[in-house]
Amino acid sequence: MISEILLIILAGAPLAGALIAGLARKQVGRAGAAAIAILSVALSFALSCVVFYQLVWGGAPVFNHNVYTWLEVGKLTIGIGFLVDRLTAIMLVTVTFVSLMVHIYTIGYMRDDPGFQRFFAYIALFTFSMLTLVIANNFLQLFVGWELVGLVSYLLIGFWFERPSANFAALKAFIVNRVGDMGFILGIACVLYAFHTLDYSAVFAQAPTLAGRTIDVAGVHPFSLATLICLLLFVGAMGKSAQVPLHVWLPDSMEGPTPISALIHAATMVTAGIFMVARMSPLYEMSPTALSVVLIVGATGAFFMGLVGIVQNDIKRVIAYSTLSQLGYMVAALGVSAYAAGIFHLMTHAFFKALLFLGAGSVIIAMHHEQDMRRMGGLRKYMPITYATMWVGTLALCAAPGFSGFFSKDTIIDAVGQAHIFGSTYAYWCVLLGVFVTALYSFRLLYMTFHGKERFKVVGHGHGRVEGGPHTKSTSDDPHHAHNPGELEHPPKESPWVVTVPLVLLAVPSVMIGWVTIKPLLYGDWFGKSIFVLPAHDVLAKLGHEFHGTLPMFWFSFWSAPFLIAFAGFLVATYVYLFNPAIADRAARMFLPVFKMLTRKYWVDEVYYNLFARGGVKLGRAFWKGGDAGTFDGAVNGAAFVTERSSRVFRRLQTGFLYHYAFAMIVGLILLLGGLWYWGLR
Amino acid sequence: MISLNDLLVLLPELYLTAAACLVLLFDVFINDDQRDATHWVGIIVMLVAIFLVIHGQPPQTVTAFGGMFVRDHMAEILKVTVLIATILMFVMARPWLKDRKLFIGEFYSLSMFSVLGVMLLVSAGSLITLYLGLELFSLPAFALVALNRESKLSSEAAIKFFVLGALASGLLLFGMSLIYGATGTLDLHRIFASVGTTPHPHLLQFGLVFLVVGIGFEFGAVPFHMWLPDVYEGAPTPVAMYISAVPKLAAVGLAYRLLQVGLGPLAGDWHMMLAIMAALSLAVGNVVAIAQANFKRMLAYSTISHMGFVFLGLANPTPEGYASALFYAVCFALMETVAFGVILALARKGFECEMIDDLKGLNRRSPWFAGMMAIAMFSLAGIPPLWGFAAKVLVLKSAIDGGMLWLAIVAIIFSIVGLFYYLRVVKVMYFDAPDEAAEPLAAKTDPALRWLLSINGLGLIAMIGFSGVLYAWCQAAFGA
Amino acid sequence: MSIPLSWYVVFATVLFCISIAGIFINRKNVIVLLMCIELMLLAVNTNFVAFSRFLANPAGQVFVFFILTVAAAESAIGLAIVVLMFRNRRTINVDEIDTLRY
Amino acid sequence: MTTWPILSVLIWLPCLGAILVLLAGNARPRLARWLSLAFTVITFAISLWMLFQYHEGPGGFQMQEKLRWIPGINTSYHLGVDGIAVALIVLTAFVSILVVAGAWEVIKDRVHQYMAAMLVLDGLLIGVFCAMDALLFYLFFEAILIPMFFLIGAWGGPRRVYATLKFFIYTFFGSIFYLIGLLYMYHRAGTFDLPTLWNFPFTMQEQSWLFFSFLIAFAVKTPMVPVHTWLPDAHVEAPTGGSVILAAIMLKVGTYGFIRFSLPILPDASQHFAWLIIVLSLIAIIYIGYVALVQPDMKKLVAYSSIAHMGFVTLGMFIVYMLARQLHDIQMAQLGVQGAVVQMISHGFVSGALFTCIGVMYDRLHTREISAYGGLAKVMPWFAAFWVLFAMANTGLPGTSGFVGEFMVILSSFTANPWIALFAAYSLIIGAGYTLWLIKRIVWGTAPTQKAASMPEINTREGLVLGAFAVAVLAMGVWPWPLMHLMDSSVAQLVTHLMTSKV
Repeated sequence: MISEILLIILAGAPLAGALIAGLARKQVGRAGAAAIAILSVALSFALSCVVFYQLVWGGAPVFNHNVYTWLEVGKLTIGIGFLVDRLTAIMLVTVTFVSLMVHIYTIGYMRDDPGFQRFFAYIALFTFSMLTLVIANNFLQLFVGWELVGLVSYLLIGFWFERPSANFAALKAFIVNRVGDMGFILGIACVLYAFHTLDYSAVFAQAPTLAGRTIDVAGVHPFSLATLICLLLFVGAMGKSAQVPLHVWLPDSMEGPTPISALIHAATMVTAGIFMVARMSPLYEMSPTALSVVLIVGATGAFFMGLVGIVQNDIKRVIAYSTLSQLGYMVAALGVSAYAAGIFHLMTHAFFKALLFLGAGSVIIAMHHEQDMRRMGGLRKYMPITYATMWVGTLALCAAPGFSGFFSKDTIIDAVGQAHIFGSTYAYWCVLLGVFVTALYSFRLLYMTFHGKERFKVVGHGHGRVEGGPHTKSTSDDPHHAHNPGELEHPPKESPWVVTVPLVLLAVPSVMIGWVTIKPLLYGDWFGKSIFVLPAHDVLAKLGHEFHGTLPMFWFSFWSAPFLIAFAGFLVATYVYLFNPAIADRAARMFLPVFKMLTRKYWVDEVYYNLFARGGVKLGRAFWKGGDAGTFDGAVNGAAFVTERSSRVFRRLQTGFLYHYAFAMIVGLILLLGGLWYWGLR
Repeated sequence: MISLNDLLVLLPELYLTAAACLVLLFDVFINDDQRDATHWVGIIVMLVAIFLVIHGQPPQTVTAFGGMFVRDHMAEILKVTVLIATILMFVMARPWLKDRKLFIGEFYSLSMFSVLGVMLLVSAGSLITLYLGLELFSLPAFALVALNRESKLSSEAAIKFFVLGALASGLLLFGMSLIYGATGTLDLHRIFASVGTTPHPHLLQFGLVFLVVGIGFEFGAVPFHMWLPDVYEGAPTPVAMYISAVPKLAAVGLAYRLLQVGLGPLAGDWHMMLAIMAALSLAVGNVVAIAQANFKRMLAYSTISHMGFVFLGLANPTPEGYASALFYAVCFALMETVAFGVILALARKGFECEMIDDLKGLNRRSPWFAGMMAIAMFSLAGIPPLWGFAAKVLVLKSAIDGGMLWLAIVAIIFSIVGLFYYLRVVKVMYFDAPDEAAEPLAAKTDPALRWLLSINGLGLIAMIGFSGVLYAWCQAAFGA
Repeated sequence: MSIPLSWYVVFATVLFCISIAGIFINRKNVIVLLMCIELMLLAVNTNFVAFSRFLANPAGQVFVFFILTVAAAESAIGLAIVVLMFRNRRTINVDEIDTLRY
Repeated sequence: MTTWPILSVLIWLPCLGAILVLLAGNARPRLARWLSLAFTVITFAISLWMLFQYHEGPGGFQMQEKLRWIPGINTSYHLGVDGIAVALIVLTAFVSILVVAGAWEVIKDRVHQYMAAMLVLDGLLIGVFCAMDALLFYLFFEAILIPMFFLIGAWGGPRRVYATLKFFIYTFFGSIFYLIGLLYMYHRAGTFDLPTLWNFPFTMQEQSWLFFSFLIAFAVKTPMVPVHTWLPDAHVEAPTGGSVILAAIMLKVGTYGFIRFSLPILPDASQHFAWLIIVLSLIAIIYIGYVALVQPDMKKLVAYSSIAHMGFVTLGMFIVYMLARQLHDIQMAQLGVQGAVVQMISHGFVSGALFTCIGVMYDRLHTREISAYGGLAKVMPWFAAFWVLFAMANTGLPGTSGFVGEFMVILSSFTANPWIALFAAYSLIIGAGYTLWLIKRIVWGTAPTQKAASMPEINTREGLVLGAFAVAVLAMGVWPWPLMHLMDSSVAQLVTHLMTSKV
């Protein structure tokens, strides 16, 4: 059975690891810190597997129990507790597994970094936060985890805190996430308003009562309560899962070390939003409007963010944009009530995207922290394992039949195709064309990195700079370079086993996982009560009728639209980037406006920066100088000044002459007499 | 006919008269280096007077000489306070006088006669005794102001004080004559009785105005305040201390006797006049004080503003009103003694510590006196937990009860202005660095002075706790 | 035929006004101030006497005696101060007594 | 119930300590330090004892003491505490210890006077929270100014005189109208005893006038926009300890006044003018947030953020009426008041900690200019960790105390009106904006100067002080339940009292 203590250990182990690795640095030392962190995460991975087993085959009931009371006001109590059902379980396993891989990988990647221990402390802490988020049984705890992962993400993006760009990216990420969180907390408040409780089970139980309930938001016309809740919560999801228009922080988050990009900004944290919406399915099902919004937002991201990926040259940024587009797919799935599909893609994506990132990281190590693909090429002969695994990841990402991505993504596309809610047509085209784009940028990355001629040259040990460490981390926008661009001190070589083993371990599920899980996950009633879909919206059920096992799906896919489009993308990429690179530049020149638009990411960053960052500072100055210093303080000091002056004036009345004094008295006398005569006489 | 118990009722005054004359004589027969004897004798005389006043006090009001002399609780409280203030002055003045070769017997006898005048004044039952008390108080005061014969300023202050004082008493007398004409009697109670029946009400009201002017002068309320700053600045510091404390107490008695006991039925007329004078005093006093560089002069203006507060109490012609006014006057007198006491303690031969800047960095030179001065300043500003706060609350309360909310608001608004110059003194003492020239002082001060000053200063804190008791007395004094 | 009370009162008031006017109009000599003060007291005395006569009440006349006495003492003190001042500043000119001001 | 007058002891013991410390004199600073530390610790111990003596269940006012003070005007020395007061008293005693410890060797000049002032403040502040007599409350309320005046003026920065005079006169300006209000209440009700006043039926018009006379005082103390400008100046010039006390405790006095006076005595006027307070609070949250964003001076920045956070307190207190009276949602009303009080306590810890941090930096570089610092994470890693923690608490990150109050207030205000909640929740963004931008500039990055790069790491004493703050912040964030349980019944009683109209 699943016991409370087991779950506490499951969630607490990484926290303990983090605290030890972070606070007891001196005592445990570098190796010790790594060991502790890894062990703690391994422990919670093992426990997660136990929980998973218990739920799926052990026939354990859903575990829902409060550990302690966090808030108590009158009759309202909010606790910290655990809700473990199959949805949670699958998240637990995915999170802890990827996290474990990344931990191991980190040993190699951060080998020479002075912040080694701090890094382990952070990622262990992240694992803890993610687990609190996943196993929450009420909105408060969800929000707690939600914000904590944001905090760790902030700390890790700014991990190399001496790099201005990293600090900027970290700040940006946190603020943008806060925009989402603002919506999220309002959503929670709305839930409390609607149900007078924040407990999942209680809320979901009452969810049907939402039908027809309205709230005066604008004060003029009533607004559907369900829609309001769902939209507000979704704003949170948009922030965390980097949906348009709150996506701007994710590409910049690549300033963080690569393992982080893999763990937080590809596999786990960014998928929190998807998890949340799936978790809230009972609420979302009450509001078609909200679902349409979700669908459109997701689909938009899926296509347009992918486009940007095509023109990026920083290897990590390409993958970042592909992450944006994949998140778009998941959200689109949610939009058409195919929550299971969304979660399914979340899981597969977690594996292959982590794989891709770690692969990219491996490349970056080999290139001595050079991330610009224009200075790579032809690496396949230097690092075969990385090369192979990257192929696997790419194929999975492009939904090549048989690979995990194929199952999840094609399902999503079909599901969107089946949907009949507002915006589904637009969404269908987006996700469909997205496939082409995906193939295009994925293979572009592959070719530019591993194929073609080497665009770097190896110079002797000219510069005595040590590798690794924050000083030699260099990106295209990083001022202090270790060496001139495109020059290496010695030829790139395959990364150590701590790096490659995780790659291989991740490659396996990237290939396999689809075959084994699609049927139960999507078409069996695997999630049970944890995901609720109205029969009217249940597109997966429709697909379920056409689904006759994985092999048929595999065969049929070769004639399906998605595959053909993807194949087209593959061909184009191959031709352009492998055989005839010149075309790319010519195309760029030909469609200059489009090209410019893509390289500048639709100018969203510029607009936000000038509007909110700069504008905010300007506004603040105006308020400060004009409002505080000018008006309020001006009034105060002005009053003081006037008093001072009048004092100087009135003291002159005391002339010092006797007759004036006497005169004053007489005047006073006369005034009193006059006053008496005027008022008093009767 | 004069009976013996008439004299008994009058005992403290009679005793003080005799004692004053004896001290005068006694002083003639000793030479200068024995003058301390006069000093201590004077103090003992005062203490005995206090004893007589309190001990002989009958439970209820008694009168003597056909009602010309009244002995009631209000008179008792005022007399005791005046005597205490005078003792404080004696003790604190001694080193100062010595330094300036002014340590002479006249100082003591004059003060005693002046105090005698106050005692007579506050328990006057008829216009005659009232007038005599007033003059008996002020004539020695004129002389005291001119005590320092070498000083130009003193003589100037004296002449101004004298002329204006004479003018004021003249106006008062004129008012009295009119009232006498209107009512045909000099006895305050009879006046009270016959106000309603007088054939010439207008004559009465005119007289009232003149009386109010006279009272206003005694208080130093605007616009009859002009003498106050000059006298404070010009007079010898101990005398300034006396002038700041005693006349105000006398004036409360004067006001009560004339306005309530005598012309109570006309309250409708005079309480408005007092209110106007109160507002003016608060405004002028507080505002002008800000610009002052001379500490004594600043205190003078602050006194003017405080008289405004006293009027706040008087302007509510009920026992509570008079009680609060009396409370305020007593409290104020004892706050002033502290403020002046510190000045006296710091003054040296050839160094009148009377400019505000003379107090620079006092905290570093003698923290104790700085503390005392700070207490006095905060108390004058009416900041809790100091005595001045209780007094302020009481007068404001009685003003509000008297339906004079507007006056209360005027008062507090100007008390905000007033806060500024009190704080400036504290600032100079605590936040400014002392001048190199200034030597540490605490060592050389006269122990008696230091002790009395300390008791007086700490009393300002302690009294917040005993305000209830004192206020109960004051209420009893007016039969509330 | 006798003079009515009002005449006395008006007369006294006029005297009084003159004396007051003298106090704040005169800018020359302090002695004049003393005289004005005396005059003022005399005006008051006139009042008292007149009233006491017409009210057939002796108290007013008693008061007058006191006032006269006090007036004497007052002028004595006043003159003393004037002398003192003359000793100190060699002048008793009212115009020049403005060291203490503001 | 205790047999001995525990509250009086709490008030007067520190004052006694102050006298002893003064007697220790300028010559013996060590003695002064240890004495004051001892007295603050004892006071804290007694306050804990009081905490355990207090019975949450019944709530209400306990450990009452009553002595005659000025019978003539029917005012008495009446003390008593309810859950809210208990919490605030413990907070006061706790912070006082840290302040004394924080000033240990930082204050070198006139140590005895500094410590004495601190002790007096400690006692008077506790007095404010104990007073159950209006005039007594006013006495403590205003007496606080005197020691604070000296603290800022004597140990402050270059413009200290301006700052301290401004602080004193500004606050006095507010409280004097409040005094008139009190006297008017006496004029009507004939007593200063709070329980009587709470139930005295003032007419609507009276309530309105009284409401504003109180509002001036409490708004200045809190401080609320637009009468807040004294605070940044006072903070910038005050010594570290002064800032800590000022931010952590003294600001709470104003909002506590709302709880004790405006809300229960003038429920109808408060309801009628609630919109005004709510608007001002929202302005404080947003407008001040933007002002804080651009401050070049760390202390000013934190001072402004304090104003913004106090906006939540006033907001939580005054949405009560919409909830309790218009929507009849007692639950949410309680949530709002609770949130307000929790926010008071939490802000006490957080702002205190932040000012201590700034003080630590000031001791090393003697400037508060943000631009003078940078790269703390490399120079003083432990200190940087504290900085980040408290900054996160300031932005209201879950798991820290800063989150709890804001969360509760936002939740309850949504029920009152979604728009209010929207504007309040904006502080999630702007708060993160100014705090993390500060962090970005001073903790991350690289040290601008050699001096900034060679600052010594915090010593044990500083570590302990900051650690104590950190423990408080985290404990309250992770498990706020005990605090809420302590106040629950008192808040419930307050809300039920507010439900009934007086007119």
